[in-house]
Amino acid sequence: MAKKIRKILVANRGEIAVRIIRACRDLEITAVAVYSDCDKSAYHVRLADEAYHIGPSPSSESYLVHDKLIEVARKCGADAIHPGYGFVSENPEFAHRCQAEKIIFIGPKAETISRLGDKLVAREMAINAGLPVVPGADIGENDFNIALERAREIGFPVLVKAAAGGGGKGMRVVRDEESFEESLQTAANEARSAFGDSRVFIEKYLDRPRHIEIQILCDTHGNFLHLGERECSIQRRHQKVVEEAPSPVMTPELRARMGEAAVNIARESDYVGAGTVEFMYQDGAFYFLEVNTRLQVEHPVTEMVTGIDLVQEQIAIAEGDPLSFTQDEITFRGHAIECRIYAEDPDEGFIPSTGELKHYRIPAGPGVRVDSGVIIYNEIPVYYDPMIAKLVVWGKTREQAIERTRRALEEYRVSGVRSTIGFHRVIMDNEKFRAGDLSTRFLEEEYPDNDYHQMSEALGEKAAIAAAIDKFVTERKIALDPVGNGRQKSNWLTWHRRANLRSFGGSH
Amino acid sequence: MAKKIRKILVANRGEIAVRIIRACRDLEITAVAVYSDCDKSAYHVRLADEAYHIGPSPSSESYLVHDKLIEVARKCGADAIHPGYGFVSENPEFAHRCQAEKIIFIGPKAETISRLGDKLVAREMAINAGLPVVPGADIGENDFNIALERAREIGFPVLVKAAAGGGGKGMRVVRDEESFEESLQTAANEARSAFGDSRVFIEKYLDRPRHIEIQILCDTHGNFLHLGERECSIQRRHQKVVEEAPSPVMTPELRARMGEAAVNIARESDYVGAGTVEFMYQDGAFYFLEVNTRLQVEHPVTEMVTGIDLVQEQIAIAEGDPLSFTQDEITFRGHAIECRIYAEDPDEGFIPSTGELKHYRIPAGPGVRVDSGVIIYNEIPVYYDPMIAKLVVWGKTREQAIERTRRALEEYRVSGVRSTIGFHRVIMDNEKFRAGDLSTRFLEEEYPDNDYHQMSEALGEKAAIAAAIDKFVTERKIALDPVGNGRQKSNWLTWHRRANLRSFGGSH
Amino acid sequence: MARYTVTVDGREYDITVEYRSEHYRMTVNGREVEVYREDLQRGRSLLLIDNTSHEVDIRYNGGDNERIVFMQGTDVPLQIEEYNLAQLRKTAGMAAGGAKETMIAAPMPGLVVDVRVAVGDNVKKNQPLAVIEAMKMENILKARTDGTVKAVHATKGQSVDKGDKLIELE
Amino acid sequence: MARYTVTVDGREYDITVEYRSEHYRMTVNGREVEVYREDLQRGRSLLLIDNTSHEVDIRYNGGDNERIVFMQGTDVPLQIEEYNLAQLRKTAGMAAGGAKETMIAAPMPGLVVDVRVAVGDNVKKNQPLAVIEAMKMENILKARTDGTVKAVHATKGQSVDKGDKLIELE
Repeated sequence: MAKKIRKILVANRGEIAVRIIRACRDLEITAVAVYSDCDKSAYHVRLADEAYHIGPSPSSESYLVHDKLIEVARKCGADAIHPGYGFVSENPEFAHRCQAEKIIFIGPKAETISRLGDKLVAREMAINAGLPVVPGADIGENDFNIALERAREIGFPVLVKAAAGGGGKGMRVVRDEESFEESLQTAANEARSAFGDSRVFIEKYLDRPRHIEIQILCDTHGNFLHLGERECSIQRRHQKVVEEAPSPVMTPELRARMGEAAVNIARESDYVGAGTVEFMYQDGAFYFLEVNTRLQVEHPVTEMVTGIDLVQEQIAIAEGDPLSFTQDEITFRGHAIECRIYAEDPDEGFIPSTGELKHYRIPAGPGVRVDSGVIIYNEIPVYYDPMIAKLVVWGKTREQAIERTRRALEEYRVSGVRSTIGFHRVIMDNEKFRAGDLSTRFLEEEYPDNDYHQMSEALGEKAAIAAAIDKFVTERKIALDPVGNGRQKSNWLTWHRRANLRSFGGSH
Repeated sequence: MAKKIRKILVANRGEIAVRIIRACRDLEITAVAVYSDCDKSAYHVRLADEAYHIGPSPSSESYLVHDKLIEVARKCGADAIHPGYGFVSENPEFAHRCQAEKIIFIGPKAETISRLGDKLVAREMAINAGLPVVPGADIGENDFNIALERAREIGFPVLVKAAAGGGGKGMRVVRDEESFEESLQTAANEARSAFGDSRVFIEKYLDRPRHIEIQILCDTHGNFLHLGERECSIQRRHQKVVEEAPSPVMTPELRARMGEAAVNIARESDYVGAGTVEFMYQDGAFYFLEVNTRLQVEHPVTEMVTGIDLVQEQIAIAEGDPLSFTQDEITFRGHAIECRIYAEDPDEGFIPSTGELKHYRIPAGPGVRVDSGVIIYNEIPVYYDPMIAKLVVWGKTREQAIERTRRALEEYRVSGVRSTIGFHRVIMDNEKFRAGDLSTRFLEEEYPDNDYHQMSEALGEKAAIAAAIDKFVTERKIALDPVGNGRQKSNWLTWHRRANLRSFGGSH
Repeated sequence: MARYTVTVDGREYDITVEYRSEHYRMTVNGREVEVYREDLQRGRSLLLIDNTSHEVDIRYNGGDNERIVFMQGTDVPLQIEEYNLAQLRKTAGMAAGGAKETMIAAPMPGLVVDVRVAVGDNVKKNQPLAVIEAMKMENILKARTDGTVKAVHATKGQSVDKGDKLIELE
Repeated sequence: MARYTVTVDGREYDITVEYRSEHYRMTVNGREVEVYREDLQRGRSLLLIDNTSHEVDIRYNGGDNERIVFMQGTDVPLQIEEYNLAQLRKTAGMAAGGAKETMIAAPMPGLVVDVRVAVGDNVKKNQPLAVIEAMKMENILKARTDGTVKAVHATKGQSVDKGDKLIELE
């Protein structure tokens, strides 16, 4: 069944499209980009070998349209489609469609995607495979009394979650019996309007859990491996912000246990390809959360500590190759940290910031990897997720990785739009973060007022000086002959003339 | 004797100054840059915490002037000076001067630099320490008959080398007795004019040697370690062009033997700090060549396979710390390749190319590290070595490292000056290189006519198309109203108007 | 010589600037500072402030007096005024840049999913006023100063373009 | 419609270009090719040539007809001429761009350390003519075409600036 893939359509945009195109290049596979109206000069289009227009800017009219993706794949003769993350990556209909069209879908089987995509089904599978789950229950449709009974058994506070959920939608913490009914109803309504599926279930609420996930790789020959964990506890509104590997709480023994659990559900779900099994971790115990049936945003931290290229492995698995290494051959070296750099304004509640990148310079040097979806003069469009790049940094130790991340953040230059670079600097300086004392409530506990603007007085003073000189220079340039100020003007002109001839530092 | 360094003056420019500043940042040490006239807006100045002007552009009036460097160090309160490579890095007088001024010189003792800098003395030390050397002899001053006798013992061809030499100056291959006297005389003359020292010696000439070097790290507590080898056989006019680690011929057993040899001469020379012991290797045997008493240009390939930050280690050693790992704890993972990217024109005999970098975009992504000395809009000045960056790429295997290097070279954008990017692409595609079949004569054997311009016909055709469209567009723009061609003009204007409104790919 | 009042993070700096042969001589709250400046492309500059090196990017941020200074990986928002005007303003008892902050406009195209205030409400600085959904994210618009709601132009469910006026404070 | 003769690496391409609604319709040695072009900043452009994607940077290289096209990490030097002029030139038996290659100028400031030809010498393409030392490197200037040395302006030991005429061929 092994079939060499020669051409891959990358059904995505931004940094993940760039990432996949790079893997294709490394394997001498032709990479085909698709682009919407506003992405015509995007970086992924420039890097690809071929590029096809697939419609207007809104993703519902371009990157999400199955027919268009399939049409381009047929037209250009692609053997395979790599969906990246988001868009069509976890859509079982699309995976089915590819199968019907005899195009390799680089990901798990449609059936696996479908089953693991339903949180209630996934929870059942996890229980069958012997994974620990948070105490909780499927509470059926509208049966409030049974639900209340279950909630009492579990003990308040409980978490109400949508079966079809994701990204925090349809999720509610219920602290006491009084608010239970109303919360249940609201969550079900939210779930119906967001996912068209009102089923909800309840779980014991953990107050300070860590989010720890296990990367898995499974081939078509019955090999199920895990590549260790990533800690992704630093989240804002259920979106990961900083990820790292290994987790500061990890021990070889715990890793073996969590890895085994991840491999067990992979086996149970007949998993093929790269995937992530997410867990909550608190007080020494871990609980199954969900399986993401695709490449994760944060996959590079695993690549850096294991030395394994996950996208290349996905492609090899899709070609039908057996994995080229065993569980014992996977080793971990050093520490890697990823910062998701967004075009958002941390001073204004992380509102997305759109516009042209008037200046853009990525950091570099020892330990630094930048997976950027943009280059200088690109526009950040309004239509998609505003992530502009992932800064991924490796160090021999966690401390070195943090220091190098700080350095790289300081080197980063983004102007034209606001970015979360300064926000990440604040996190890198946070004492609890540096001590590895993390939980998913880290940000709300440490920054209850959402105030990430912890500027040093020294920096403030220098910024004041910079602004004063800028105003001085600008106004002198505009007022070329200010009334009654001839001397100053001539000095200024002299300066300009001499600046071309003499040294910057002068003769001091 | 341990003394925490708080501020380091970086007595260099370009990529190595940037490299050292990054290490300072990672250690929370204040980094001080120095700059000549033409470097006032150079990248190393922008990245440093402080920056001081030290004179006119020629290095003899700035970066090489001991008094100026010391003056800045005193003025800014630097505890230490890092010399990088080149400039004052291997100057024993400067190391002495620092000692006298109670400023830490980050490098070996002046005495060590001095002795190892003399090739004849170094050769003696190597023999004393039991290292294999190429059969050869010190032939004294002008004693031609003794020299000829020695040359006959060794057997022609022989290599005549300057005792004070470097970079191929005062070096001559002598193939037979007839040309021996003249060659000896010429070499001595060249050596006198280049180094003010006419002493030469002769060595057996190896016809297809590899250049393999061992990285050493030695602390002030008597620990002498090696960090494995780098293969630097791909050279042009005795300048390294591509370096890699590990060497394709290396075995753990050979590495242990070469490493032991390197550590032995380090011990013999009372070595402190980072250094490199260079060897020639041919037919299973290796021969001592010389010791470079400084950080090497190609140090990042060792950093990538060992995970050890050599500049941070240099600083820790200078602070008096013992090395934090043992020989057994040094492990090697994967393969790293470095390409030295120069502003040179490979089509014109590698003539340096100066001017403004009108566009500059570094590659990124998995495995890619760029140590660049420049950023967009910088000038490549005429005064210094025209290296603009080092592209260093890691892969799990040598093959993956080569493929990723190719990909990174294709992503690199340099315009405004010519560069050696295309030249490196040719090397990455070379079958002998890919097979690891290397020697220092690789380039002259593979490209005897210096013709690195191996363009595919497909690329040539696409370049022709690009040039034709460019000429078409440019001429239509200039001739806004070409006589008798009103229709074409109006079409063109329509296009411009519509381009703002409609999609790039149109409705196809 | 020019004299400015700069307000950063609630701290006020009294700064004078004078141009002397190839460099700027400044005082910052009375302390002398020497600055060399090198113009870089596209509005950026390189400053040596008492020999410390800074690459700086300055852009306008709303009103005439508002700037964002990007340096050391950090966006620093600040207000800068002519010293004399700042003195007048202070005599009048106003906060720096206060007059500019009363109009809340849509920072991006999107859908108004919630309006949390009504005309006449008293609001505190940072109080949520409205929520806009864009890029699949809900974005909360907050009051930049204390004040009273003078007008509400936004309604729940409405599509807005970047720059549309949503809420006016006074 | 425009028609050009482009010479790359000794190969000749006969290219026609025509602008049609939003794209370029071309023929390359008779074969039809469809190209979309997107202008990028500072003289660069993005081309989709039959849907293959190329970021391209084009600059002048000496004479009017000389270009260097940078694409796929490679500098491609080429000559481009109007088709009619190229035909005339070929009738006259001249090589593409030949007339531009006879003056050897210093490509950089430096020191002339060797002059290897004299007036009247016949030289072959790529034959070394002179050596300039700059940036501590010796750089060999070679003949770009076969020819005869018409004049030698450089002398050994002389300092030269960029662009100084050194040797003329004919």
